[in-house]
Amino acid sequence: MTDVSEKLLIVEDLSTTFATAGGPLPAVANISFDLGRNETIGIVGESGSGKTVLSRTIMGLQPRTNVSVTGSVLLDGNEMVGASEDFKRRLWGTEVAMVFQDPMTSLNPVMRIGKQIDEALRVRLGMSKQDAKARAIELLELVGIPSPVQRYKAYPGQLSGGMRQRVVIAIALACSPKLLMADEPTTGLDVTIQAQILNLLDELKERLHMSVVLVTHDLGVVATRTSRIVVMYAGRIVEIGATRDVFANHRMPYTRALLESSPKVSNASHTRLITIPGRPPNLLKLTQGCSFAPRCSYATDKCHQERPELQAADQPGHSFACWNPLPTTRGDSAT
Amino acid sequence: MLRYVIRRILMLIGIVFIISVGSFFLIHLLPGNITAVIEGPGASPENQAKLFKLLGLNRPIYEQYFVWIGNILHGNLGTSFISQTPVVTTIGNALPIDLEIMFLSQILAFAVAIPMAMRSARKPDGVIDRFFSAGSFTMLSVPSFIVIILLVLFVSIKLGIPHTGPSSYVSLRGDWIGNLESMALPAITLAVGSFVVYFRVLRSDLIATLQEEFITMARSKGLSQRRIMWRHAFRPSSVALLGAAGVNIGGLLAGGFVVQYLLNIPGLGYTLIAAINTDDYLLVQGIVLVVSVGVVLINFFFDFIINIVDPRISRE
Amino acid sequence: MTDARQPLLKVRDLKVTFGKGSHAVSAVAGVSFDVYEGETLGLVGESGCGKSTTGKALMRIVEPSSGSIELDGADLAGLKKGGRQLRNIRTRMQMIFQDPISSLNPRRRVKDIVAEPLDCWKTVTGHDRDVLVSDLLSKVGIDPAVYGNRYARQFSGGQCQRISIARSLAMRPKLLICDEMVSALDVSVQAQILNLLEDLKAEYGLTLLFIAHDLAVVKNVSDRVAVMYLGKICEIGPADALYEAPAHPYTKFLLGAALEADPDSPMNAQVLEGEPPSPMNPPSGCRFRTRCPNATEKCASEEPQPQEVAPGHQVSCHYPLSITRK
Amino acid sequence: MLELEEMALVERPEKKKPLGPLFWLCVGWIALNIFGAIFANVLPLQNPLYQNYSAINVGPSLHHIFGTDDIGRDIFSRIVYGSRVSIAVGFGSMVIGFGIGAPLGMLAAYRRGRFDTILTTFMYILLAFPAIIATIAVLSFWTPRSVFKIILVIGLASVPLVYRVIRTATLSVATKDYVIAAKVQGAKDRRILMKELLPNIAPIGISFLLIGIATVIALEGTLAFLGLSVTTPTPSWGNMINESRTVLQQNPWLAIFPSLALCLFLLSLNFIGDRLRSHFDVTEVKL
Repeated sequence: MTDVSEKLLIVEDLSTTFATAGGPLPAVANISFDLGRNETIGIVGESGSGKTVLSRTIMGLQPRTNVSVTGSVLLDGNEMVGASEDFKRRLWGTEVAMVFQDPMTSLNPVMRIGKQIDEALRVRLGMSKQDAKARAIELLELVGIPSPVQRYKAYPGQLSGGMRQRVVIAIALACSPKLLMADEPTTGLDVTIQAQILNLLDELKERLHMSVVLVTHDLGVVATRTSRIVVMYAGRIVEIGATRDVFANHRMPYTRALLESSPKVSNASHTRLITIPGRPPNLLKLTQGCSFAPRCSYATDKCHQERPELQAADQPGHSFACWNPLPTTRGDSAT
Repeated sequence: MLRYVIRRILMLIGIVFIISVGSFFLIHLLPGNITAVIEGPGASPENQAKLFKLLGLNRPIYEQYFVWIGNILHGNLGTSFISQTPVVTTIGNALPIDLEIMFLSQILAFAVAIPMAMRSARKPDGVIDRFFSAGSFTMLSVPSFIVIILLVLFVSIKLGIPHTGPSSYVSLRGDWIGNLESMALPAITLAVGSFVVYFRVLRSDLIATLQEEFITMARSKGLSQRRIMWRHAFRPSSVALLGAAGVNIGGLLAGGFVVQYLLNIPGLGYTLIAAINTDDYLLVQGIVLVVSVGVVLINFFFDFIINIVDPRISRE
Repeated sequence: MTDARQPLLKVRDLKVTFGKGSHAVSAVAGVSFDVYEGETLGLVGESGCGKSTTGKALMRIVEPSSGSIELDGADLAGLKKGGRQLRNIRTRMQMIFQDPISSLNPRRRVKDIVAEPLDCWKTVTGHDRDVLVSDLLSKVGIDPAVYGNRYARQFSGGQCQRISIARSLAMRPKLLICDEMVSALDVSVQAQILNLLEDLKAEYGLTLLFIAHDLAVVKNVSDRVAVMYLGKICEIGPADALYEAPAHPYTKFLLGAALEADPDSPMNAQVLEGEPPSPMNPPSGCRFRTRCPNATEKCASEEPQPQEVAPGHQVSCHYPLSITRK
Repeated sequence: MLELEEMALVERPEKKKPLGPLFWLCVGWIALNIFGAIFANVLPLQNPLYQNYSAINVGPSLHHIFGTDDIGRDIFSRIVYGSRVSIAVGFGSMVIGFGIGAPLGMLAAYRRGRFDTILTTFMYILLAFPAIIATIAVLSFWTPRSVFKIILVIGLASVPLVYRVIRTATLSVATKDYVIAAKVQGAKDRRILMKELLPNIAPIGISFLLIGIATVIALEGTLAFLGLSVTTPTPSWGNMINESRTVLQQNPWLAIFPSLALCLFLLSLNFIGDRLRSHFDVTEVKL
């Protein structure tokens, strides 16, 4: 029990497969990682990489039908995989909560925001109506909403995107969860608002002593705000390690491609971007080999035939899945 | 919100005006000598002259309209030349029966449709959903006049339950159990037609709503399925349901007429058909006017409810 | 040096107002700029700043309420809506939209989509048309033999955007307006499309107006950049100079908030507080003053006019930041 | 769900549900009915008006496969002839409704502006007017009733409804970027209407058309039942059911067979409409 409590979250060999008309779709395959207390981990991938499905599977929020989950998710000692909805419901909100991608759709449009915060407090914590309201206003203040008493009565439609995302965060924090899953929390927001929200999440994490899983497609979001990152491609982890190691000493060609193909403010104008050809694979038609092989310039026959497992890199905690990894000592081309 | 209500009320006044014009001209659509047509063959010349004066047929048509509408605003819809009773009295006797049927049928329809739609939406395309959907689909294709015939055939003829057959209407004033019995078949018939519409509309909206992110959000708060369904999914899904109810109640009238006609229940529908068959045009005109305005008011009422249920609508 | 060239597009005091009376929203509140032949002008700003509306007003997709738009000396703003002259001018300027999927009719074949302008104008018909369409499709990296007969709904976002580009090039336009054309795409696909755009720009001699919210993307493709805030341009200048030494406080905050994919980049030391005011009721004087740390009474009473702080670098601010180059 | 789609996405798959054998069975049934209605004169049917007093209220037999009614007329042959009225009214009034409502709806949604505002306000006022009451009222005054008059009245009454459905459908298409893109290419309005809008509205239109036909046929039945449709002795399904109710106890066949014919026809139409809608992946249009 003691060694379990050191880590807040332990994910072991987690796979999520959807049954679709086109056959089984392995959205998430053989994922293992863990997360310490008060730590922030980033999960990075493009659309279709399985990062959103992964975050929902960890919470046990996957759809109820046509899906099979194997492996193990230990959340503060509680096994989430295969647990009943009732069991998971007791953990949702108090152990783990989620901030969703699109604040336009994640709030109930016909319910006053105050009520949406109250609800969790009253149902889960058994607070009285007055206490819940007072606490809800406190929470609104905590997430930086101006004049919270008036906003308590507002409908989501009366708030801007940034404000709504703050409300979503307030709801997630209502029952003081130990783990916050943030699924692309700033994707739909403007840069200046994005900076506000990310700073807010950082601050709250320290203040409330939470752990955070930050899921995003944007390497910029995770670069300075996580201690470790997981890079996903086609439902699998292709590289994992301390953020600095992954950025500076990445070994997997996909990680490099991701870094180099994103334009940078510091680039001179008309800098030619380095691209990877093609698109992410169809998960219904995966081959035996490495999923990235068809787009990889280093791919050999072996890559096409045999899937690489994660192997340790030089730095502790840093591993990658590649048969032909990039050399360790390279120039400072990463930044 | 206030702006919205004012706009709707202005529109309502416009619609009622158009309805009144429409009903007014119904009389003037009649071919030939209007007074003769209205009073039927063999009407006495003095009666014809009386009607001529009443309708003010010697004056310009717009003046005739204003005289007519003025009378109506004073509660005078004219006096039937067939039964010699004021039209208002006849309508006043018949209307409560319609309201009772409507009320019973809607309670019944909602009481069945809402839980069924929720059950269906929980697992779309599951066994229960397929069964419910197929059933509602079949019922959609059975017009109310067939439903009532089948019900009469089985309930009153085969089972012999009292007060359910034709011409066995019991007034509410006398014996309320008998009244309820005589209202059962009409209410069930109209409920069947309404239920199909409500079930289908609510089911498809609930399915869509349950896929929304805010439902996942509600789940992630640790709320129970029941609570999510009633507190989070039902209200945003009920806008189309209420809209359908508003429209449907208007549409039900035709079905209501059929049922009353078949069972000889002296509601507005029965009275209207009887009036048509006896060429009692003033009564027809009065009923058309009253029912049309009633339908418009019902629609207005439901629109108003929709605005309370979904604050997004009036904000747009 | 840019001044020596001819402006291809000259926009003066463009205004777009939606709604009437007390509900009027001035989405674009007087915007002036030039786009020179062969260059790329980036138009950047946050949502609601009016950058997309500006692009659409140039195409007359939304109607400008006042101002002039001159393309190659011909005024567009005055042309009759829906008239032949306006339709004609659209062969010389084209637009690519944000949502790649919704910009293609799902029930038409790719070949017909690309050929749409040709079929409208009957400039190239019959066999020549098919050859030209195949050529355009190959140019944007879509194999016409394999994909030409497929329906648009079968393609992914990146492919749809390629098809959109092919369609926009069919009439060989001079000016291409790109409205957030890569913001819906994944990074790896985005890079492909941006490179493709640069290649085609060179090959077809295009002039681009590149509208986007992503500062890094804009920097990578633009020669000059204009920054918009609440319906007005607050700063315009050469891309490298403007990014290196922003003269307008808003630009500085915007750049400060942009995230770099680099663990060593400084955390946003100074974050812009609050949110933009509503365009229904914009602040008096300088529109940025309500959020600006340097604002004084002058900013409230007097609207700053564009002033030149360096060659080709204009800023609308009473107190421009000093632009001492690093 | 979107995420799932993206994962399986190299070519976005054609995710159409197959139409299935039941769909084709319904199409066949409708076709058979229409065939019967058109060729009733030529087919070897008994005279639907011939009163055979030696066979009154007989049940189904070899000679009269559906039996006879209370004055000895052959029920089967009356049902086949009766379908003429139902089908003519159903299709005819929808031709009028769509002929007027659909172009107006498309144009209003595409043009917007004052044209749209005025037309839509007008149509919404008409919609608020209870069409059924109006239909009953007009038909009760406008004698003698004929199929043509019924088609005209119901057709006109359906215009606002068709207008609303088509306008809503067009509106959702007309604001799509590809329509703006076509404008930007220099396409003329007519070209945009025909090439960009029509193909995307047609699926909604067709399924609504079928469901509309079914509704109108049921309405005609109701009118006939109230004695407001074509005058007897011309058979129509509604007339026959109306006539049957006086002899419900002696001869239930007289009620059952026309009811069955009507319900099966309606069921088939509704089913085809519904399947087409899901086939074209059109979200449910509120009718």
